[in-house]
Amino acid sequence: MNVYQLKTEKFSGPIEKLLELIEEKKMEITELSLAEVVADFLNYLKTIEKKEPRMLADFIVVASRLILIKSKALLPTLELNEEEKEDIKDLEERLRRYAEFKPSMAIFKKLFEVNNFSVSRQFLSNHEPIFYPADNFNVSSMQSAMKSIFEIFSQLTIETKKIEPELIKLEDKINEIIKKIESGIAKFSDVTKEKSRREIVILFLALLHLLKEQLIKVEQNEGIGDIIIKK
Amino acid sequence: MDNNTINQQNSIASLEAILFAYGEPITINKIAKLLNVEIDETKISLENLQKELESENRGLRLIFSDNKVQMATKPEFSHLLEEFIKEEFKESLTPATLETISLIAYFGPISRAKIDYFRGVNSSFTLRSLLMRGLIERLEDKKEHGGYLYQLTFDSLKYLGISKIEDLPEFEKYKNLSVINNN
Amino acid sequence: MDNNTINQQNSIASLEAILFAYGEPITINKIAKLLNVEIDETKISLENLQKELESENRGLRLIFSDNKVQMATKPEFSHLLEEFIKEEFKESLTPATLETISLIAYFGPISRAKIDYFRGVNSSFTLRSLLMRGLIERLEDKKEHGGYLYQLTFDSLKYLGISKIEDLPEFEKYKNLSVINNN
Repeated sequence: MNVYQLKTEKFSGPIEKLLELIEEKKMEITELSLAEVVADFLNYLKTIEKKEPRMLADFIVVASRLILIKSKALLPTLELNEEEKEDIKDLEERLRRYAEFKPSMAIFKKLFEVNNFSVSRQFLSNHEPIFYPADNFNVSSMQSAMKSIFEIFSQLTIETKKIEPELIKLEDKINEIIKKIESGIAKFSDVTKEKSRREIVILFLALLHLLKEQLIKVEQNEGIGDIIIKK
Repeated sequence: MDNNTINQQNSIASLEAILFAYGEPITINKIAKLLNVEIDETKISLENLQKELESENRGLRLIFSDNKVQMATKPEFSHLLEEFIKEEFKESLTPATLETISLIAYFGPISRAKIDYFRGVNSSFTLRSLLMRGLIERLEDKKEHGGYLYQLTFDSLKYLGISKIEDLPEFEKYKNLSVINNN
Repeated sequence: MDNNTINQQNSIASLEAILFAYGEPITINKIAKLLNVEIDETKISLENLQKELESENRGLRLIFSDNKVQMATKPEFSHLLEEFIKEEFKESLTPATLETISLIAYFGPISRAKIDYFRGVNSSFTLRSLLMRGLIERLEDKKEHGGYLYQLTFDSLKYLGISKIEDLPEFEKYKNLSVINNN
Protein backbone atom coordinates (compact mmCIF):
# COMPACT_ATOMS: atom_id res chain seq x y z
CA MET A 1 0.00 0.00 0.00
CA ASN A 2 1.59 3.28 0.88
CA VAL A 3 2.64 5.81 3.46
CA TYR A 4 -0.85 6.90 4.44
CA GLN A 5 -1.90 3.57 5.71
CA LEU A 6 -2.22 3.37 9.46
CA LYS A 7 0.10 1.06 11.25
CA THR A 8 -2.12 -1.59 12.77
CA GLU A 9 -1.40 -3.53 15.87
CA LYS A 10 0.71 -6.54 15.09
CA PHE A 11 -0.22 -7.95 18.49
CA SER A 12 -3.28 -9.67 19.85
CA GLY A 13 -5.30 -8.08 22.59
CA PRO A 14 -4.69 -8.89 26.27
CA ILE A 15 -7.49 -11.47 26.55
CA GLU A 16 -6.19 -13.40 23.57
CA LYS A 17 -2.63 -13.26 24.91
CA LEU A 18 -3.64 -14.41 28.36
CA LEU A 19 -5.60 -17.33 26.94
CA GLU A 20 -2.63 -18.26 24.79
CA LEU A 21 -0.36 -18.38 27.85
CA ILE A 22 -2.79 -20.59 29.75
CA GLU A 23 -3.23 -22.90 26.77
CA GLU A 24 0.54 -23.16 26.37
CA LYS A 25 0.66 -24.62 29.86
CA LYS A 26 -2.25 -26.90 29.00
CA MET A 27 -4.26 -25.61 31.94
CA GLU A 28 -7.93 -24.86 32.53
CA ILE A 29 -9.09 -21.32 33.11
CA THR A 30 -8.96 -20.99 36.91
CA GLU A 31 -7.60 -18.55 39.44
CA LEU A 32 -4.70 -20.91 39.98
CA SER A 33 -3.72 -21.06 36.32
CA LEU A 34 -4.03 -17.29 36.05
CA ALA A 35 -1.63 -16.89 38.96
CA GLU A 36 0.77 -19.21 37.13
CA VAL A 37 1.04 -17.06 34.02
CA VAL A 38 1.45 -13.65 35.65
CA ALA A 39 5.20 -13.47 35.08
CA ASP A 40 4.85 -14.42 31.41
CA PHE A 41 2.12 -11.87 30.92
CA LEU A 42 4.21 -9.11 32.51
CA ASN A 43 7.06 -10.07 30.29
CA TYR A 44 4.83 -9.70 27.27
CA LEU A 45 3.71 -6.35 28.64
CA LYS A 46 7.25 -5.10 28.12
CA THR A 47 7.14 -6.05 24.45
CA ILE A 48 3.88 -4.14 24.14
CA GLU A 49 5.37 -1.15 25.96
CA LYS A 50 8.13 -0.98 23.38
CA LYS A 51 6.28 -1.89 20.21
CA GLU A 52 2.63 -0.97 20.71
CA PRO A 53 2.51 1.69 23.44
CA ARG A 54 -1.01 2.51 22.27
CA MET A 55 -2.26 -0.82 23.60
CA LEU A 56 -0.40 -0.58 26.91
CA ALA A 57 -3.18 0.97 28.96
CA ASP A 58 -5.49 -1.94 28.17
CA PHE A 59 -2.81 -4.48 28.96
CA ILE A 60 -2.21 -2.81 32.32
CA VAL A 61 -5.89 -3.15 33.21
CA VAL A 62 -5.64 -6.92 32.74
CA ALA A 63 -2.20 -7.04 34.35
CA SER A 64 -3.46 -5.35 37.50
CA ARG A 65 -6.20 -7.97 37.87
CA LEU A 66 -3.63 -10.71 37.41
CA ILE A 67 -1.42 -9.16 40.04
CA LEU A 68 -4.36 -9.02 42.37
CA ILE A 69 -4.77 -12.76 41.85
CA LYS A 70 -1.07 -13.37 42.35
CA SER A 71 -0.93 -11.15 45.42
CA LYS A 72 -3.81 -13.05 46.93
CA ALA A 73 -2.02 -16.32 46.31
CA LEU A 74 1.15 -15.01 47.93
CA LEU A 75 -0.16 -12.76 50.66
CA PRO A 76 -2.83 -14.56 52.61
CA THR A 77 -3.40 -11.47 54.71
CA LEU A 78 -4.80 -9.69 51.68
CA GLU A 79 -8.58 -9.65 51.79
CA LEU A 80 -10.30 -8.84 48.51
CA ASN A 81 -13.37 -6.65 48.47
CA GLU A 82 -16.51 -7.41 46.49
CA GLU A 83 -15.47 -5.32 43.50
CA GLU A 84 -12.13 -7.05 43.23
CA LYS A 85 -13.72 -10.46 43.49
CA GLU A 86 -16.10 -9.46 40.71
CA ASP A 87 -13.17 -8.28 38.59
CA ILE A 88 -11.47 -11.64 38.88
CA LYS A 89 -14.67 -13.54 38.08
CA ASP A 90 -15.24 -11.26 35.10
CA LEU A 91 -11.76 -11.96 33.78
CA GLU A 92 -12.26 -15.72 34.02
CA GLU A 93 -15.64 -15.46 32.32
CA ARG A 94 -14.22 -13.42 29.47
CA LEU A 95 -11.41 -15.88 28.95
CA ARG A 96 -13.89 -18.73 28.75
CA ARG A 97 -16.00 -16.91 26.20
CA TYR A 98 -12.95 -16.00 24.17
CA ALA A 99 -11.87 -19.63 24.17
CA GLU A 100 -15.29 -20.65 22.86
CA PHE A 101 -15.21 -18.15 20.00
CA LYS A 102 -11.54 -18.56 19.12
CA PRO A 103 -11.91 -21.45 16.61
CA SER A 104 -14.01 -19.20 14.37
CA MET A 105 -10.98 -16.97 13.87
CA ALA A 106 -9.07 -19.85 12.35
CA ILE A 107 -12.03 -20.54 10.08
CA PHE A 108 -12.15 -16.91 9.00
CA LYS A 109 -8.41 -16.78 8.42
CA LYS A 110 -8.51 -19.86 6.22
CA LEU A 111 -11.39 -18.49 4.17
CA PHE A 112 -9.55 -15.21 3.79
CA GLU A 113 -6.36 -16.87 2.62
CA VAL A 114 -7.78 -19.52 0.33
CA ASN A 115 -8.19 -17.20 -2.67
CA ASN A 116 -11.63 -18.37 -3.62
CA PHE A 117 -13.32 -15.11 -4.48
CA SER A 118 -15.99 -13.37 -6.56
CA VAL A 119 -15.34 -10.40 -8.82
CA SER A 120 -17.87 -7.64 -9.43
CA ARG A 121 -17.96 -4.76 -11.88
CA GLN A 122 -17.22 -1.13 -11.27
CA PHE A 123 -20.03 1.35 -10.80
CA LEU A 124 -21.50 2.16 -14.24
CA SER A 125 -18.40 0.86 -15.94
CA ASN A 126 -19.69 1.13 -19.52
CA HIS A 127 -20.72 4.75 -19.16
CA GLU A 128 -18.96 7.99 -19.88
CA PRO A 129 -18.96 10.65 -17.15
CA ILE A 130 -21.61 13.32 -17.52
CA PHE A 131 -21.57 16.52 -15.47
CA TYR A 132 -24.33 16.27 -12.84
CA PRO A 133 -23.80 18.76 -10.01
CA ALA A 134 -26.05 18.76 -6.94
CA ASP A 135 -27.96 21.34 -4.92
CA ASN A 136 -25.55 20.95 -2.01
CA PHE A 137 -22.40 21.16 -4.11
CA ASN A 138 -21.18 24.60 -3.06
CA VAL A 139 -18.30 26.33 -1.32
CA SER A 140 -19.90 26.62 2.10
CA SER A 141 -20.96 22.96 2.35
CA MET A 142 -17.41 21.97 1.40
CA GLN A 143 -15.99 24.25 4.06
CA SER A 144 -18.14 22.71 6.76
CA ALA A 145 -17.27 19.19 5.55
CA MET A 146 -13.57 20.07 5.95
CA LYS A 147 -14.23 21.40 9.42
CA SER A 148 -15.85 18.17 10.59
CA ILE A 149 -13.18 15.98 8.97
CA PHE A 150 -10.44 17.75 10.89
CA GLU A 151 -12.36 17.83 14.15
CA ILE A 152 -12.62 14.04 14.08
CA PHE A 153 -9.05 13.75 12.89
CA SER A 154 -7.63 15.75 15.78
CA GLN A 155 -9.68 13.75 18.33
CA LEU A 156 -7.98 10.65 17.01
CA THR A 157 -4.56 12.14 17.66
CA ILE A 158 -5.52 13.02 21.24
CA GLU A 159 -6.72 9.46 21.89
CA THR A 160 -3.25 8.09 21.21
CA LYS A 161 -1.72 10.24 23.95
CA LYS A 162 -3.94 9.19 26.86
CA ILE A 163 -1.91 6.29 28.20
CA GLU A 164 0.97 7.92 30.06
CA PRO A 165 -0.38 8.43 33.65
CA GLU A 166 -0.72 4.70 34.51
CA LEU A 167 2.88 4.09 33.55
CA ILE A 168 4.29 6.85 35.68
CA LYS A 169 2.64 5.27 38.70
CA LEU A 170 4.48 2.00 38.21
CA GLU A 171 7.74 3.83 37.68
CA ASP A 172 7.13 5.74 40.96
CA LYS A 173 6.51 2.55 42.88
CA ILE A 174 9.68 0.98 41.56
CA ASN A 175 11.62 3.97 42.82
CA GLU A 176 9.78 3.82 46.12
CA ILE A 177 10.80 0.18 46.67
CA ILE A 178 14.41 0.91 45.73
CA LYS A 179 14.52 3.79 48.22
CA LYS A 180 13.01 1.67 50.97
CA ILE A 181 15.50 -1.11 50.40
CA GLU A 182 18.30 1.42 50.49
CA SER A 183 16.98 2.80 53.76
CA GLY A 184 17.18 -0.70 55.22
CA ILE A 185 13.64 -2.05 54.95
CA ALA A 186 13.72 -5.66 53.86
CA LYS A 187 10.22 -6.99 54.27
CA PHE A 188 7.46 -6.56 51.70
CA SER A 189 4.93 -6.22 54.50
CA ASP A 190 6.84 -3.13 55.70
CA VAL A 191 6.77 -1.64 52.23
CA THR A 192 3.03 -2.15 51.98
CA LYS A 193 2.23 -0.97 55.49
CA GLU A 194 -0.78 1.35 55.59
CA LYS A 195 -1.12 1.35 51.83
CA SER A 196 -4.33 1.07 49.89
CA ARG A 197 -5.13 -2.18 48.18
CA ARG A 198 -4.65 -0.66 44.77
CA GLU A 199 -1.25 0.63 45.79
CA ILE A 200 -0.24 -2.74 47.15
CA VAL A 201 -1.06 -4.27 43.80
CA ILE A 202 1.08 -1.75 41.98
CA LEU A 203 3.87 -2.19 44.53
CA PHE A 204 3.72 -5.90 43.89
CA LEU A 205 3.93 -5.30 40.16
CA ALA A 206 6.96 -3.10 40.84
CA LEU A 207 8.52 -5.84 42.95
CA LEU A 208 8.10 -8.39 40.17
CA HIS A 209 9.51 -5.90 37.73
CA LEU A 210 12.65 -5.42 39.82
CA LEU A 211 12.93 -9.14 40.19
CA LYS A 212 12.78 -9.63 36.44
CA GLU A 213 15.45 -7.01 35.94
CA GLN A 214 17.49 -8.87 38.56
CA LEU A 215 17.95 -5.70 40.58
CA ILE A 216 16.73 -7.47 43.71
CA LYS A 217 16.41 -10.95 45.13
CA VAL A 218 13.49 -12.17 47.18
CA GLU A 219 12.96 -14.98 49.61
CA GLN A 220 9.79 -16.44 50.91
CA ASN A 221 10.48 -19.00 53.59
CA GLU A 222 6.99 -20.33 54.06
CA GLY A 223 4.45 -20.78 51.26
CA ILE A 224 2.36 -17.93 52.51
CA GLY A 225 4.88 -16.06 54.61
CA ASP A 226 6.22 -12.55 54.22
CA ILE A 227 8.53 -11.73 51.33
CA ILE A 228 12.10 -10.80 52.24
CA ILE A 229 13.74 -8.40 49.79
CA LYS A 230 17.51 -8.38 49.24
CA LYS A 231 19.64 -6.28 47.01
CA MET B 1 -46.32 -19.11 -23.48
CA ASP B 2 -48.74 -17.05 -21.41
CA ASN B 3 -48.37 -13.43 -20.46
CA ASN B 4 -47.16 -14.15 -16.96
CA THR B 5 -44.25 -16.22 -18.18
CA ILE B 6 -43.27 -13.53 -20.65
CA ASN B 7 -43.30 -10.92 -17.89
CA GLN B 8 -41.37 -13.21 -15.61
CA GLN B 9 -38.76 -13.64 -18.32
CA ASN B 10 -38.59 -9.98 -19.08
CA SER B 11 -38.12 -9.15 -15.47
CA ILE B 12 -35.25 -11.60 -15.14
CA ALA B 13 -33.66 -10.10 -18.23
CA SER B 14 -34.12 -6.52 -16.97
CA LEU B 15 -32.72 -7.48 -13.59
CA GLU B 16 -29.69 -9.00 -15.23
CA ALA B 17 -29.17 -5.89 -17.34
CA ILE B 18 -29.53 -3.54 -14.37
CA LEU B 19 -27.21 -5.46 -12.07
CA PHE B 20 -24.64 -5.79 -14.85
CA ALA B 21 -24.68 -2.10 -15.75
CA TYR B 22 -24.86 -0.72 -12.24
CA GLY B 23 -22.03 -2.87 -10.91
CA GLU B 24 -22.26 -1.72 -7.30
CA PRO B 25 -24.64 -3.17 -4.70
CA ILE B 26 -28.11 -1.72 -5.24
CA THR B 27 -31.10 -1.68 -2.90
CA ILE B 28 -34.04 -3.87 -3.79
CA ASN B 29 -36.26 -0.81 -3.34
CA LYS B 30 -34.40 1.04 -6.06
CA ILE B 31 -34.73 -1.88 -8.45
CA ALA B 32 -38.46 -2.12 -7.74
CA LYS B 33 -38.87 1.59 -8.44
CA LEU B 34 -36.90 1.37 -11.64
CA LEU B 35 -38.83 -1.64 -12.93
CA ASN B 36 -42.04 -0.05 -11.71
CA VAL B 37 -43.13 -3.16 -9.79
CA GLU B 38 -43.80 -4.02 -6.15
CA ILE B 39 -40.90 -4.87 -3.84
CA ASP B 40 -42.27 -8.36 -3.25
CA GLU B 41 -42.39 -8.96 -6.96
CA THR B 42 -38.82 -7.78 -7.29
CA LYS B 43 -37.78 -10.23 -4.60
CA ILE B 44 -39.44 -13.05 -6.52
CA SER B 45 -37.65 -12.04 -9.71
CA LEU B 46 -34.36 -11.96 -7.82
CA GLU B 47 -35.02 -15.46 -6.54
CA ASN B 48 -35.76 -16.60 -10.07
CA LEU B 49 -32.60 -15.02 -11.37
CA GLN B 50 -30.65 -16.64 -8.57
CA LYS B 51 -32.05 -20.05 -9.50
CA GLU B 52 -31.06 -19.52 -13.13
CA LEU B 53 -27.55 -18.58 -12.06
CA GLU B 54 -27.17 -21.82 -10.12
CA SER B 55 -27.02 -23.67 -13.44
CA GLU B 56 -23.63 -25.08 -14.38
CA ASN B 57 -23.38 -23.08 -17.55
CA ARG B 58 -23.62 -19.79 -15.70
CA GLY B 59 -20.50 -18.05 -14.38
CA LEU B 60 -22.26 -15.49 -12.16
CA ARG B 61 -23.98 -15.33 -8.79
CA LEU B 62 -25.81 -12.81 -6.62
CA ILE B 63 -24.40 -11.38 -3.40
CA PHE B 64 -26.83 -10.20 -0.71
CA SER B 65 -26.36 -8.00 2.33
CA ASP B 66 -28.81 -5.75 4.18
CA ASN B 67 -31.39 -4.84 1.61
CA LYS B 68 -28.94 -4.78 -1.25
CA VAL B 69 -27.91 -7.09 -4.04
CA GLN B 70 -24.91 -7.22 -6.36
CA MET B 71 -23.95 -9.43 -9.28
CA ALA B 72 -20.52 -11.05 -9.26
CA THR B 73 -18.59 -13.99 -10.69
CA LYS B 74 -18.78 -17.44 -9.09
CA PRO B 75 -15.75 -18.21 -6.90
CA GLU B 76 -14.90 -21.34 -8.89
CA PHE B 77 -13.53 -19.05 -11.60
CA SER B 78 -11.12 -17.23 -9.26
CA HIS B 79 -8.07 -18.73 -10.97
CA LEU B 80 -9.06 -16.91 -14.21
CA LEU B 81 -9.46 -13.57 -12.50
CA GLU B 82 -6.41 -13.21 -10.23
CA GLU B 83 -5.65 -9.76 -11.62
CA PHE B 84 -8.87 -8.37 -10.19
CA ILE B 85 -7.96 -8.90 -6.53
CA LYS B 86 -7.83 -5.55 -4.81
CA GLU B 87 -4.61 -4.48 -3.11
CA GLU B 88 -6.45 -4.05 0.17
CA PHE B 89 -7.22 -7.75 0.32
CA LYS B 90 -3.80 -9.03 -0.63
CA GLU B 91 -2.28 -7.83 2.62
CA SER B 92 -2.60 -10.49 5.31
CA LEU B 93 -4.51 -10.05 8.55
CA THR B 94 -2.54 -9.30 11.72
CA PRO B 95 -3.67 -10.96 14.98
CA ALA B 96 -5.44 -7.74 15.96
CA THR B 97 -7.28 -7.36 12.66
CA LEU B 98 -8.18 -11.05 12.58
CA GLU B 99 -9.58 -10.89 16.12
CA THR B 100 -11.66 -7.88 15.22
CA ILE B 101 -12.91 -8.86 11.78
CA SER B 102 -13.93 -12.39 12.85
CA LEU B 103 -15.98 -10.91 15.61
CA ILE B 104 -17.60 -8.47 13.18
CA ALA B 105 -18.24 -11.27 10.68
CA TYR B 106 -20.09 -13.51 13.12
CA PHE B 107 -21.71 -10.85 15.30
CA GLY B 108 -22.15 -7.90 12.97
CA PRO B 109 -23.67 -5.39 12.99
CA ILE B 110 -21.83 -4.92 16.28
CA SER B 111 -20.80 -1.86 18.31
CA ARG B 112 -17.25 -0.85 19.14
CA ALA B 113 -17.99 -1.14 22.86
CA LYS B 114 -18.75 -4.83 22.46
CA ILE B 115 -15.67 -5.44 20.33
CA ASP B 116 -13.52 -3.64 22.92
CA TYR B 117 -15.01 -5.64 25.75
CA PHE B 118 -14.43 -8.93 23.99
CA ARG B 119 -10.85 -8.15 23.00
CA GLY B 120 -10.04 -6.37 26.24
CA VAL B 121 -8.45 -3.57 24.28
CA ASN B 122 -9.39 -0.31 22.62
CA SER B 123 -10.13 -1.23 19.01
CA SER B 124 -10.47 2.19 17.43
CA PHE B 125 -7.25 1.96 15.45
CA THR B 126 -7.88 -1.57 14.29
CA LEU B 127 -11.38 -0.59 13.21
CA ARG B 128 -10.07 2.47 11.42
CA SER B 129 -7.57 0.40 9.54
CA LEU B 130 -10.21 -2.18 8.52
CA LEU B 131 -12.52 0.64 7.44
CA MET B 132 -9.78 2.20 5.33
CA ARG B 133 -9.05 -1.12 3.68
CA GLY B 134 -12.73 -1.44 2.85
CA LEU B 135 -13.05 -4.77 4.68
CA ILE B 136 -15.70 -3.46 7.04
CA GLU B 137 -18.21 -0.63 6.93
CA ARG B 138 -20.03 1.25 9.63
CA LEU B 139 -23.69 2.03 9.98
CA GLU B 140 -25.31 4.47 12.33
CA ASP B 141 -26.54 2.79 15.47
CA LYS B 142 -30.21 3.68 15.65
CA LYS B 143 -30.39 2.73 19.32
CA GLU B 144 -27.51 4.92 20.36
CA HIS B 145 -27.21 8.45 19.11
CA GLY B 146 -23.87 9.12 17.45
CA GLY B 147 -22.81 5.49 17.80
CA TYR B 148 -21.82 3.13 15.02
CA LEU B 149 -22.27 -0.52 14.24
CA TYR B 150 -19.76 -2.44 12.16
CA GLN B 151 -20.33 -5.15 9.57
CA LEU B 152 -18.51 -6.77 6.65
CA THR B 153 -18.62 -5.01 3.27
CA PHE B 154 -19.82 -6.53 0.00
CA ASP B 155 -16.17 -6.58 -1.01
CA SER B 156 -15.36 -8.79 1.97
CA LEU B 157 -18.22 -11.19 1.24
CA LYS B 158 -16.97 -11.47 -2.33
CA TYR B 159 -13.38 -11.93 -1.26
CA LEU B 160 -14.40 -14.71 1.12
CA GLY B 161 -16.32 -16.36 -1.72
CA ILE B 162 -19.69 -16.34 0.07
CA SER B 163 -22.93 -14.93 -1.25
CA LYS B 164 -24.34 -13.82 2.10
CA ILE B 165 -22.99 -13.58 5.64
CA GLU B 166 -25.00 -16.61 6.79
CA ASP B 167 -22.89 -18.72 4.42
CA LEU B 168 -19.87 -18.39 6.70
CA PRO B 169 -18.86 -21.83 7.96
CA GLU B 170 -20.61 -22.68 11.24
CA PHE B 171 -22.33 -19.31 11.24
CA GLU B 172 -25.24 -20.40 13.44
CA LYS B 173 -23.03 -22.11 15.98
CA TYR B 174 -20.85 -19.08 16.60
CA LYS B 175 -23.63 -16.56 16.21
CA ASN B 176 -25.44 -18.21 19.12
CA LEU B 177 -22.48 -18.15 21.50
CA SER B 178 -22.87 -15.72 24.34
CA VAL B 179 -19.52 -14.22 23.51
CA ILE B 180 -20.48 -10.77 24.56
CA ASN B 181 -22.19 -9.77 27.76
CA ASN B 182 -25.54 -8.22 27.25
CA ASN B 183 -24.35 -5.01 28.78
CA MET C 1 -24.45 -35.90 -19.72
CA ASP C 2 -21.24 -36.83 -21.52
CA ASN C 3 -17.88 -35.25 -20.90
CA ASN C 4 -18.10 -32.98 -23.90
CA THR C 5 -21.31 -31.41 -22.73
CA ILE C 6 -19.86 -30.80 -19.29
CA ASN C 7 -16.81 -29.13 -20.78
CA GLN C 8 -19.01 -27.10 -23.09
CA GLN C 9 -21.01 -25.87 -20.11
CA ASN C 10 -17.97 -25.11 -18.05
CA SER C 11 -16.45 -23.13 -20.85
CA ILE C 12 -19.60 -21.08 -21.33
CA ALA C 13 -19.65 -20.35 -17.61
CA SER C 14 -15.95 -19.41 -17.55
CA LEU C 15 -16.43 -17.18 -20.56
CA GLU C 16 -19.34 -15.45 -18.90
CA ALA C 17 -17.27 -14.86 -15.77
CA ILE C 18 -14.32 -13.48 -17.74
CA LEU C 19 -16.36 -11.17 -19.96
CA PHE C 20 -18.39 -9.95 -17.00
CA ALA C 21 -15.31 -9.09 -14.97
CA TYR C 22 -13.28 -7.49 -17.78
CA GLY C 23 -16.08 -5.27 -18.96
CA GLU C 24 -14.07 -3.68 -21.71
CA PRO C 25 -13.35 -5.37 -25.06
CA ILE C 26 -10.90 -8.24 -24.70
CA THR C 27 -9.07 -10.10 -27.48
CA ILE C 28 -10.10 -13.65 -28.27
CA ASN C 29 -6.43 -14.60 -27.98
CA LYS C 30 -6.32 -13.41 -24.42
CA ILE C 31 -9.46 -15.36 -23.54
CA ALA C 32 -8.00 -18.50 -25.15
CA LYS C 33 -4.85 -18.05 -23.11
CA LEU C 34 -6.78 -17.50 -19.87
CA LEU C 35 -8.89 -20.61 -20.50
CA ASN C 36 -5.87 -22.54 -21.71
CA VAL C 37 -7.63 -23.75 -24.88
CA GLU C 38 -7.18 -23.26 -28.64
CA ILE C 39 -8.46 -20.10 -30.30
CA ASP C 40 -10.87 -22.10 -32.46
CA GLU C 41 -12.35 -23.73 -29.43
CA THR C 42 -12.75 -20.32 -27.78
CA LYS C 43 -14.61 -19.09 -30.84
CA ILE C 44 -17.01 -22.03 -30.60
CA SER C 45 -17.62 -21.31 -26.92
CA LEU C 46 -18.26 -17.67 -27.72
CA GLU C 47 -20.82 -18.70 -30.32
CA ASN C 48 -22.49 -20.95 -27.78
CA LEU C 49 -22.58 -18.16 -25.23
CA GLN C 50 -24.02 -15.81 -27.82
CA LYS C 51 -26.79 -18.29 -28.58
CA GLU C 52 -27.62 -18.55 -24.89
CA LEU C 53 -27.79 -14.80 -24.60
CA GLU C 54 -30.35 -14.61 -27.40
CA SER C 55 -32.90 -16.11 -25.02
CA GLU C 56 -35.62 -13.74 -23.85
CA ASN C 57 -34.72 -14.09 -20.23
CA ARG C 58 -31.22 -12.77 -20.75
CA GLY C 59 -30.44 -9.05 -20.53
CA LEU C 60 -26.93 -9.19 -21.93
CA ARG C 61 -25.31 -9.55 -25.35
CA LEU C 62 -21.88 -9.88 -26.90
CA ILE C 63 -20.36 -7.20 -29.10
CA PHE C 64 -17.67 -8.35 -31.53
CA SER C 65 -15.25 -5.99 -33.20
CA ASP C 66 -11.93 -6.78 -34.87
CA ASN C 67 -10.55 -9.60 -32.85
CA LYS C 68 -12.18 -8.47 -29.64
CA VAL C 69 -15.33 -9.24 -27.77
CA GLN C 70 -17.19 -7.36 -25.06
CA MET C 71 -20.19 -8.10 -22.88
CA ALA C 72 -22.86 -5.42 -22.72
CA THR C 73 -26.53 -4.93 -21.94
CA LYS C 74 -29.09 -5.52 -24.70
CA PRO C 75 -30.13 -2.27 -26.40
CA GLU C 76 -33.77 -2.66 -25.33
CA PHE C 77 -32.73 -1.92 -21.74
CA SER C 78 -30.73 1.21 -22.44
CA HIS C 79 -33.64 3.61 -21.87
CA LEU C 80 -34.20 1.97 -18.49
CA LEU C 81 -30.60 2.56 -17.52
CA GLU C 82 -30.39 6.10 -18.81
CA GLU C 83 -33.43 7.00 -16.77
CA PHE C 84 -31.93 5.32 -13.77
CA ILE C 85 -28.65 7.21 -14.00
CA LYS C 86 -30.51 10.49 -14.27
CA GLU C 87 -32.56 9.68 -11.16
CA GLU C 88 -29.47 8.59 -9.30
CA PHE C 89 -27.53 11.77 -10.03
CA LYS C 90 -30.44 14.05 -9.30
CA GLU C 91 -29.93 13.33 -5.62
CA SER C 92 -27.88 15.57 -3.35
CA LEU C 93 -24.34 14.62 -2.47
CA THR C 94 -24.23 12.27 0.53
CA PRO C 95 -22.09 13.25 3.54
CA ALA C 96 -19.49 10.74 2.31
CA THR C 97 -19.28 12.23 -1.18
CA LEU C 98 -19.25 15.74 0.22
CA GLU C 99 -16.31 14.88 2.50
CA THR C 100 -14.43 13.30 -0.37
CA ILE C 101 -14.97 16.11 -2.85
CA SER C 102 -14.01 18.70 -0.22
CA LEU C 103 -10.69 16.96 0.43
CA ILE C 104 -10.12 16.84 -3.33
CA ALA C 105 -11.00 20.51 -3.71
CA TYR C 106 -8.70 21.69 -0.92
CA PHE C 107 -5.83 19.22 -1.33
CA GLY C 108 -6.06 18.15 -4.97
CA PRO C 109 -4.38 16.67 -6.86
CA ILE C 110 -4.58 14.08 -4.08
CA SER C 111 -4.24 10.29 -3.96
CA ARG C 112 -6.96 7.93 -2.79
CA ALA C 113 -4.74 6.69 0.03
CA LYS C 114 -4.50 10.19 1.43
CA ILE C 115 -8.25 10.74 1.17
CA ASP C 116 -8.82 7.45 3.00
CA TYR C 117 -6.31 8.52 5.64
CA PHE C 118 -8.15 11.73 6.44
CA ARG C 119 -11.63 10.23 6.24
CA GLY C 120 -10.73 7.02 8.07
CA VAL C 121 -12.78 4.93 5.63
CA ASN C 122 -12.32 3.48 2.17
CA SER C 123 -13.25 5.96 -0.55
CA SER C 124 -13.07 3.88 -3.71
CA PHE C 125 -16.79 3.79 -4.44
CA THR C 126 -17.27 7.44 -3.53
CA LEU C 127 -14.47 8.42 -5.91
CA ARG C 128 -15.93 6.31 -8.69
CA SER C 129 -19.30 7.92 -8.20
CA LEU C 130 -17.83 11.45 -8.26
CA LEU C 131 -15.92 10.56 -11.43
CA MET C 132 -19.08 9.34 -13.17
CA ARG C 133 -20.85 12.47 -12.05
CA GLY C 134 -18.22 14.55 -13.79
CA LEU C 135 -17.34 16.43 -10.59
CA ILE C 136 -13.77 15.17 -10.38
CA GLU C 137 -11.19 13.77 -12.77
CA ARG C 138 -8.15 11.62 -12.25
CA LEU C 139 -4.56 11.98 -13.43
CA GLU C 140 -1.78 9.48 -13.38
CA ASP C 141 0.43 9.84 -10.34
CA LYS C 142 3.93 10.25 -11.72
CA LYS C 143 5.47 9.48 -8.37
CA GLU C 144 3.73 6.18 -7.90
CA HIS C 145 3.44 3.69 -10.70
CA GLY C 146 -0.15 2.76 -11.47
CA GLY C 147 -1.48 5.26 -8.94
CA TYR C 148 -3.89 8.10 -9.56
CA LEU C 149 -4.40 11.60 -8.26
CA TYR C 150 -7.80 13.29 -8.13
CA GLN C 151 -8.79 16.90 -8.73
CA LEU C 152 -11.91 18.95 -9.48
CA THR C 153 -13.01 19.19 -13.09
CA PHE C 154 -13.17 22.50 -14.88
CA ASP C 155 -16.96 22.16 -14.91
CA SER C 156 -16.95 21.90 -11.11
CA LEU C 157 -14.85 25.02 -10.66
CA LYS C 158 -17.20 26.93 -12.97
CA TYR C 159 -20.24 25.63 -11.12
CA LEU C 160 -18.77 26.62 -7.75
CA GLY C 161 -18.07 30.07 -9.15
CA ILE C 162 -14.41 30.18 -8.18
CA SER C 163 -11.75 31.03 -10.68
CA LYS C 164 -8.92 29.27 -8.91
CA ILE C 165 -8.77 26.73 -6.13
CA GLU C 166 -6.93 29.13 -3.77
CA ASP C 167 -10.13 31.17 -3.57
CA LEU C 168 -11.78 28.53 -1.39
CA PRO C 169 -12.49 29.81 2.14
CA GLU C 170 -9.71 29.03 4.66
CA PHE C 171 -7.65 27.51 1.88
CA GLU C 172 -4.32 28.31 3.55
CA LYS C 173 -5.34 26.90 6.92
CA TYR C 174 -6.29 23.52 5.50
CA LYS C 175 -3.35 23.40 3.16
CA ASN C 176 -1.09 23.71 6.23
CA LEU C 177 -2.98 20.95 8.06
CA SER C 178 -2.38 18.72 5.10
CA VAL C 179 1.35 19.38 5.27
CA ILE C 180 1.49 18.70 9.03
CA ASN C 181 -0.19 15.36 8.59
CA ASN C 182 1.94 14.40 5.63
CA ASN C 183 3.66 11.57 7.44
